[in-house]
Order: sequence, then C-alpha cells, then structure tokens
Amino acid sequence: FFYSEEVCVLYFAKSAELTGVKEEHVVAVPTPITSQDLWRFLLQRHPRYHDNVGQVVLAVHQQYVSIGDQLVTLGDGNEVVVAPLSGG
Amino acid sequence: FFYSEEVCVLYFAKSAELTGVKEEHVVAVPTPITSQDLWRFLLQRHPRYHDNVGQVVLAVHQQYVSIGDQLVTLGDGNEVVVAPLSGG
Amino acid sequence: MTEKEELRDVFRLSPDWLSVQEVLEAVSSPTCGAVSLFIGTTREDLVDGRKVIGLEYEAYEPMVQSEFRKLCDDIRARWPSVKHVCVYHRLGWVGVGQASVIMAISSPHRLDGQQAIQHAVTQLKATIPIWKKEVYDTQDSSWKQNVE
Amino acid sequence: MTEKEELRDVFRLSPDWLSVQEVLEAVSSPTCGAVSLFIGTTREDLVDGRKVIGLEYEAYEPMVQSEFRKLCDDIRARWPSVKHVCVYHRLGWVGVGQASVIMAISSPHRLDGQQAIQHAVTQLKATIPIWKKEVYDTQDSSWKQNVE
Repeated sequence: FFYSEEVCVLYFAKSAELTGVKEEHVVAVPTPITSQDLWRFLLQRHPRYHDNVGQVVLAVHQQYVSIGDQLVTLGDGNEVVVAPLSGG
Repeated sequence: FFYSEEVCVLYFAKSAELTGVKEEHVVAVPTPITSQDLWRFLLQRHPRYHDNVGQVVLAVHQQYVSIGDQLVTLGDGNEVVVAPLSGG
Repeated sequence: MTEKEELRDVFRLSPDWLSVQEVLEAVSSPTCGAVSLFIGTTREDLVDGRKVIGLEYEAYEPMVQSEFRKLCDDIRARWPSVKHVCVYHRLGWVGVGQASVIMAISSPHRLDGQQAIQHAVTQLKATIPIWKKEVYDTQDSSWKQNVE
Repeated sequence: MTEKEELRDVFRLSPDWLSVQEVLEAVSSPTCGAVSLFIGTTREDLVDGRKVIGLEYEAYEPMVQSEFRKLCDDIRARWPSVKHVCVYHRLGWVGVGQASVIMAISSPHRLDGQQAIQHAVTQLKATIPIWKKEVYDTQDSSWKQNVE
C-alpha cells in the first residue's frame, strides 16, 4: 500500500468533545486501509479518546463507512469525518 | 304515541339537491318514531326523492342516527337533519 | 416545571382565507417539541373531461363543535400525550390552489403527533358534518362522498 | 391538463429563524390536494434536574445535500405520488420554543403525504449529518443520540 500525503480529519459532536479536536491534518495515512484500521490509527493520536465503536461512524468521499473490514482509499487532501452514528 | 307540533327538517348536500328543498317545517310528525319510519315519512313528502338508504344519515338533537330501529323523540321546534353519510 | 397547561381544542369555520400562522399559534406550547400540520387544498383535476374550478362547502354548524369534541376525546384516549388540537375549515367557495382545511396537533414528541394527525384527518372527514361539491368549468357540479 | 411538473427537493441549512411560509411555498402545487408539514422545536425540558435552555446544532455540510437526495429517492420509491419535498434546518443556537426543523411534502391525496412525512422525518434524523447538543441552565451540555 501507499501513504497518502495529507488527510483532513473532521470530528463532530461528541467525537469532537472526546478528542478535544474539531479538525486536524494528518500526514502519512496508509491507503487503501480498512475502516477499522483507519479508526485505530486515529485513536492512537488521541490517547484520552475512548468511544464505543458501535456508536461512531466514519465518512469518506461523502459516504458513510461503518467501522469494519471495508477498504477506503485516501487521496491527498481528502476529508475523513468522525462522528456519532446518528444526528438530531 | 303523540304528534309533535312542528319539526324543522334540514336537507344538506346531495339530499338537498335530490329533494329540491334545503329547509322545511313539518307538522304532525309521530313521536317517538323509529328513524326508519321517520325517513319513510319524509320520503313521502318528496315523491321525486330517491336516495340510497345506505348513503344517508339523519341527525336529531345534534346526534347522528342511522336509518333503522332506533327510536327518536321529537319535540316542538326540534331540528331533523337529512344528509349524505360522509362529508368532505 | 410549569403549572399544568390547559389543553386547547379549537375548531373554527370561516368563509375567508385560512391563516396557517393562526393555526400554528393556537397549538404552540413550550412543552411540545413537535407540531404536525395538514393542509387540504382544492387541486386541479379532470373529472370525465370536465375541469374542476373550485369546491363549495356547506356545514350543519350546530353539530360541528360537538362532533369535534368527540373527535378530540378519541384522539386523546389513543394518544394521551397530545397537547393542543386546532382545525380551521372553510365554508362556501374555495377555488383551485386555496386551502379548505388546516389542522395542527402539538405533542412533546413527534411520533404521537404524526400518528394522531393521520387518524384525526380521517375522522374529521368521516364525522364532522361538512359536505363538499365539486364545481366544473361546464357549470355543472357534483356532491362528493368521502373518498379522499 | 398541465405539462409535466418538475419535482422539487429542497434542503436549506440556515443560522436564522425558519419561515413556515417559505417551506409551504416551496412545495405548493396546483395538482396537489394535500400538504403535510412537520415542525420540530426546542421544548422546555428537565434532564437530571437541569433545565434545557436551548439546543446547539452542527452539520457536516458537504454531505447534507447528497444524503437528502438519497432520502428523497427513497421516499419517491415508496410513495411515487409524492410531489415536492422541502426541509429547512437550523444550525447553531436554537432557544426554547423556536423551530429547528420544518419539513413539508405535497401530494395529490393526503394519505401518501402523511405516511411519507412520518417516514421522512425518521430518516432525516437517522441519516442527515446534523448533530445536536442540549445546553442546560447549569452551563453544561450534552450531545444527543437520536432518541426522539
């Protein structure tokens, strides 16, 4: 696999509260990568961030991706969204 | 039984169209009377009025009365409503 | 948090244009997170080649309020959380595009109110003594049974 | 009778007060006899002894329109007679009594529209990337999962 140059990660709602971050630019994310590995990769950046996997969803290329075996491909400048499963 | 002195009969919608009458004052209506007999009594006043009994409802004392065995009591000045079963 | 709020049940017959805003105000409540509203309008239609140009409504007014009271009792028995209920209904001529009936129900949560208004509009058409006549561009007209 | 009418699907995010009238105009159609509308407002509430004073909404805006498009496709597949769909949704602070979301659906007959709006509001809350936080009189706050 490759490493993407820079990915923009956006945290929303409780996910932003738990990480203390709303937006961060992350370099050298492996790609393609399963959504589960991407999630673990992001968790490592926020040691105090503990969340219930079942309540979180990612979005890449403006599509929801549940956390599991699904492969996602990240290009330079892509956005990754981390957010609670459901809104308001 | 008795005869009520004067009853006001109001016809609505298709019932008014079929009788050609919107309101009439009728004297000497037997009371108490079953709703079916009341209906027949009113039909005799309008020989050209043919309607499907299943599609018509009466209202007396501001209560719907389906056409059948139910007894209604009419006092002087009471209103009797004749109308199609359902509105709009 | 507040004293117990009176429940409002409002039915108004009107020969004039109906105000959605007034109906919404009649059901508004700080304890309700949901308002469900229904608007019935005269629609363009073709019936046996004749164009509907409007509807003509008539009511047996003395019975409207008592039947509406029964309807509200029924609604509250089925959905006890329903707060306020308001119906404005036109009488007389209602041209194409105009509202003939506006109904609103407020409730703390949305599902109760949405289920209640669906039932309430059905019951309204079945029980409230109001009748409508379709008027066509050919000058003739036809009283409607409750089919909608 | 008229040429085929375009179907309108409108979703607007707004930091300002929402106009019911604008939402109604967006779905109005001469071929529709029914408009079903839903308004979600911030209600007075007590949560563990704290008083809710408002809700704070945030959205991932780039995905709102594409998820709304999917939602409308789903609605039209289930209720093909649905004509226009319009949603206005607030962002940011929404105090008690104010509307955070207004949705309207027009349809030729009422039952389709009433069933469709019930489903559509549920789907809206489940799929559109908008989140809300309850803010209390104690200054603290809590992000809400979709329970309503």
